Amino acid sequence: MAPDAPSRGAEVEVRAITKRFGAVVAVRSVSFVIRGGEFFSLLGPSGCGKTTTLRVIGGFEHADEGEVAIGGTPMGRTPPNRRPTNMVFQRLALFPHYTVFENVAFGLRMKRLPEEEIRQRVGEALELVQMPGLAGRKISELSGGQQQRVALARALVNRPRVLLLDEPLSSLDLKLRLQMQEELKRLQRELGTTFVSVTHDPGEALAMSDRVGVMDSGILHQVGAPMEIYERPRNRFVANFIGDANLIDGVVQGTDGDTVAVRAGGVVVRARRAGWEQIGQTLTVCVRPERIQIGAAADLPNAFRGRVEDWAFSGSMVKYRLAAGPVRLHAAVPYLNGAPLFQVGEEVAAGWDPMQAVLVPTEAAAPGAGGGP
Amino acid sequence: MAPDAPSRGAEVEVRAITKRFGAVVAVRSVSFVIRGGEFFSLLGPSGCGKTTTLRVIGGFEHADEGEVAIGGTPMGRTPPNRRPTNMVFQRLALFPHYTVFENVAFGLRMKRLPEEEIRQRVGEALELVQMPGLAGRKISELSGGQQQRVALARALVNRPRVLLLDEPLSSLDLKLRLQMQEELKRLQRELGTTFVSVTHDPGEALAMSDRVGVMDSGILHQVGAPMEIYERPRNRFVANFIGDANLIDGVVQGTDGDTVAVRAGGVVVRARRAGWEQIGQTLTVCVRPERIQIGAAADLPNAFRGRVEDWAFSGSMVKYRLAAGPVRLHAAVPYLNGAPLFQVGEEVAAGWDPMQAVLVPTEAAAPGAGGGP
Amino acid sequence: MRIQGTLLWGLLAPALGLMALFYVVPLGVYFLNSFHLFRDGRIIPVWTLATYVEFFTDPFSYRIIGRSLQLAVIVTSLTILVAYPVAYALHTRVARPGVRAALALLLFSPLMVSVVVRTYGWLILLANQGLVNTLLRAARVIETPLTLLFNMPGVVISLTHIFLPFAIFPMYSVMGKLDLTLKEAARDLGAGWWDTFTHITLPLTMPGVVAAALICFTLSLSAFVTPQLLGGGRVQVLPLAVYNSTVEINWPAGAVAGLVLLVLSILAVRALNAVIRRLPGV
Amino acid sequence: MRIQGTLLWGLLAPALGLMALFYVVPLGVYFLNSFHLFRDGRIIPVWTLATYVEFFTDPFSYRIIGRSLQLAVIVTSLTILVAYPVAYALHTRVARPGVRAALALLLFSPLMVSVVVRTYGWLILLANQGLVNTLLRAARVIETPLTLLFNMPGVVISLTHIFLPFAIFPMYSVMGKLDLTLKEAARDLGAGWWDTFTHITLPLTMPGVVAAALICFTLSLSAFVTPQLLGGGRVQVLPLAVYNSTVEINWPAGAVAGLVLLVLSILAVRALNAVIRRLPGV
Repeated sequence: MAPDAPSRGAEVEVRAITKRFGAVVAVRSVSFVIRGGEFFSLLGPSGCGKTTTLRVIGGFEHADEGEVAIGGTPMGRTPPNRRPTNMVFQRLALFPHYTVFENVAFGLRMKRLPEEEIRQRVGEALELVQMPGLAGRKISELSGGQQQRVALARALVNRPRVLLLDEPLSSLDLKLRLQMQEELKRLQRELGTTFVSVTHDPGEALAMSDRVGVMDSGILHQVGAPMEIYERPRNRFVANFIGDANLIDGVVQGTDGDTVAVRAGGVVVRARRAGWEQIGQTLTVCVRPERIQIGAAADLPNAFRGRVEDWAFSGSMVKYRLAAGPVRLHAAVPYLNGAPLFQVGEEVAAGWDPMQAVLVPTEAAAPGAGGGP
Repeated sequence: MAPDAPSRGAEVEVRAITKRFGAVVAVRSVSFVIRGGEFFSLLGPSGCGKTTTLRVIGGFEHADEGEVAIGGTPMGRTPPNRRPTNMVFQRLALFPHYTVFENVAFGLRMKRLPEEEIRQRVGEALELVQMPGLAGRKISELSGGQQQRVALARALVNRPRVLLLDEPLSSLDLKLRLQMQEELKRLQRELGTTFVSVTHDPGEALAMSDRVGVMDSGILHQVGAPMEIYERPRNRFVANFIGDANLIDGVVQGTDGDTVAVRAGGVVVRARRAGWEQIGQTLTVCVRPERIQIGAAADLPNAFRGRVEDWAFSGSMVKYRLAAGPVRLHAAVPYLNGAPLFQVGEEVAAGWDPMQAVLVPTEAAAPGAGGGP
Repeated sequence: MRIQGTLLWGLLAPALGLMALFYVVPLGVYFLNSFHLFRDGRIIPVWTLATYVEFFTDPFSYRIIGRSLQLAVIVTSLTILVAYPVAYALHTRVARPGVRAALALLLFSPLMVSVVVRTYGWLILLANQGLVNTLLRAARVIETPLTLLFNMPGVVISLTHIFLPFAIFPMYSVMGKLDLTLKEAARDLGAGWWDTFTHITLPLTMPGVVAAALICFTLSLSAFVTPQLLGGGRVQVLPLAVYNSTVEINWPAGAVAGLVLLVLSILAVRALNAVIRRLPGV
Repeated sequence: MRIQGTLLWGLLAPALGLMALFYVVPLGVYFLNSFHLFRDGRIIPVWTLATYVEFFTDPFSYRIIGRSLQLAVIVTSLTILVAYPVAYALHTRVARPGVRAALALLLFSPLMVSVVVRTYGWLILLANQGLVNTLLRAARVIETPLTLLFNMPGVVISLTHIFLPFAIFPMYSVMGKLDLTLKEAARDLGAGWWDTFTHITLPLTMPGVVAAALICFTLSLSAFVTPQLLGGGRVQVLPLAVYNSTVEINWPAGAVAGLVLLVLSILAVRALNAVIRRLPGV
């Protein structure tokens, strides 16, 4: 992540686009702005409209309503071959009948550049993705990670204003995916190109992006920096989709300085004030499992007792499922060698710092649905 | 996880099985014992031989050498339809031309049970997987999670001694997978059936299993309880595959009580003594990223200074990449709202409690390769 | 990526033109003859249904139709019965690559040999003095030679042989799409080989069987060369009636028989398509 | 799940038996005639290469072979040229479901109509007094009627029409396997429609083109009914030579011609198979 990424102003403007496929509305009046030199991710479950949005930006689909401008120029119905964008496709779409070299050279050949220049730029692009010396290979002779790099080089060699990435890492296995995430970030920072990525993996979006847009059912719910959407999700969907979340429905009892007390089935829990809450209002307290302390939490303002229903070891964490009356909580406690474990059935104290819990509206939809800056 | 799972002795004994496909050795002399009523997982990357091992247990493949005994009876070349096992297949393999009811009833019909009993047992099985009322549906009308449940019910309705699960959750998306993990554990505990699962997802294996066997390249590297293999990996492969690991190669300088000092490229790091290490020996120190403390670590016995090269936000953690001379470290620091962040380029102190670091042999292969209980 | 509609229809034009000019129009014109009259060795261009009435009042017509349908049904059934195990064997891949290649060559080679050459081969084999009868008599299995030529059995056997590849193709292709783990799942649930076959493999490969039946039935119905050469005039089927009438310049009668043949084919296609649509998993 | 080898070969037996008894044996026996002699209207069962010598020293034989190959090459090229755009159009799915179904019906309907019926349709269309000449003369495009019947053009056109579905099938099937995102990728990299077609679509669908060529070439080479009925004896090709010789009881000459036909087919299949194997991505 590059917090000091150069901001060159609006590079891609998506203005209220709507796209239907027959009776299905894939994208509903989505607007957002991607800044120049930014790594932007569209995040959401499959079928949420994120890929359609990316394809509208690339010119592979045309929006039924609204429009897309790149670098200030409205794109209209400009076909993909005349847009200043290049795409890395989900299944890579490498040309199986060409060598690595010819794959990467394809875009330059289409521009009828001199052979000399093509040779040089392809060489540079392959070096950039750390694949020199494999130019003569067939695509089928490459590993998954190498194919991924060729797909990147084939797009980047054209020096697009905006690079579009459609689930670029989804075909790789875990270890390789983590490694390629780091590399994509490095490339983006080195080149300063605007990257627009689409992914269904919250971890990937959080780790790579300068800003993330969270989509579901064709609606853009929230756009923000990774920490912002994790810390202050705008609604239940965002809270639940980005990481694990305890969502406790309750009624506002009163406020006390920076915190608010919410009664949820016999238990009173506290959270950070949002500003829009009112006494008597039904709303939802969202608290992340790793912010819940158990065992020694009796001195926290909203401590209560619960019973361990189940636990699971995940490596760095032990995840407990607790029942406190009608409220069920997931807690993730760092696990250190020799750390005490609570057993199933054991009674424990649980609680959290109220400033680590936030309020979200109880209804599933966002208050100002459609989102976007 | 049920630490008090009833141990009924050796339910499945895998005795030195080897399986070749043409010139490829898929499984190399693998031995282990699965106890009755246990949730056992075989974990490894794709192509490691875990699925072949499971298929040998189920009778779908025959071992070239060695044998499998179930409940003390050697299986020999007994075909799958005469083994006391049932399988949940990776792609579920539900019969598309049958209803949910007929899918679940298939095994009972093959036993020529009376219609009355079939009806009753199918009903019970569907209730067990929380799918009552959908018996008349077509398979194609079900969601992925529902299909998963039908596949489970179809296997469990036959009351197998051993249930085999071949990557049972790999087709589900993240949220549903986590939910089904909990449910599989619940089912296993309720029924007391021996479950043998195969997975490439370390998180899934750690969370669900009583014991895990880690495989690679046809070799069983280590068998143990989740915490045991995470805490005390027997070799580099296990350390690296189960979660993230910092592996620092160095030479043993000396020991001091419970700890050992290892010199690695100008830096001296400390780890818990293993017993087999010798002064002057080249070996590898393994320390988990979440056990590394940064910032305020100056008072730890093996603190040193490093530079932040990169960081990524993952939700509950911030992951830093540090460079300390030639040594590169990954550190995962819990992230709380408002917690201080270190920026790229910043100099920080880093270190760990030596008891949280373990020694593994430097060579890639395990010292006593072949593993076993 | 979709190319413009205009360009696309431009691409289609030659084929559509060819079809229209050389298929729809001539067939239409030919079938118009069915409304004319044939008297005293020449065609009288009046508009009448008389030829239809003649055809449908002549009991011989029904014998020809019956014979055609009988031939088609027998050949189709026989072809499927022989082809299904072959497709199944190829599918289960028991044969080693070499064996499989040899099998495939053997099975599909009939397509490479002209039907004329093949038909004369059978003449030799099946004749009264032919190989089969000679062998059977030498082995003292029979006294008088069996009549295998110029009758139904000969035509049925040779058509079955010709259509074998056409039947194996669709069944093999459907079997290739069959998820093999379904068979493993059935075995796992206690089904033996026969139960697995009847409950899983056969129902799920029925679309291929019906497609093969459709192809064989239609081809059998309109087969001409084999009934003509091997039937020796004794296997009267509709295509032969069309040929004979037209050769005698009785185009009206030929056209009526041709139309009846076309209608039968269409009905068969529709019936089998309806079956396909009702199959599970389609 | 693999079933036992014994059972499997049991399943294969009927087909293998049928192939052996009704294909390999009769063909072998028929071809044995090529080593016999035909003199004074009867076959003399001596063992000699005389019939081969006669065939290969007669210039007329080479004219027949040349004519056969010429017909096969022309028909194959024409069929592919017409069929490729059709397969492409069906593949890109521009047509709405209704339009596509109508197109498919139109294209594949020739298979449903007996070759005899179809051939007589053409007779009407292409005759000197036929529809085409009548229309052209009415429109004053020509004065004297064009000879379209009983010559090469008529045979070529009708064979092209018959083989159209056989050529569309394999090309359409290969196109269906073509990853459409490859075309999107080419567009994304700056290729227009034509560049995408020549650099991506055409090379990647060549296996289908070669398969179609193989089928059309082999079928053209051994086509019998159409050259017989529409060629009017003026389009002398090998299958007709086989037929004519055999009808004149000159089985030795027929067998030699048949063997030459078989060898040509095999050579064509091998050549095109070699091409397929060298194609990219196969």
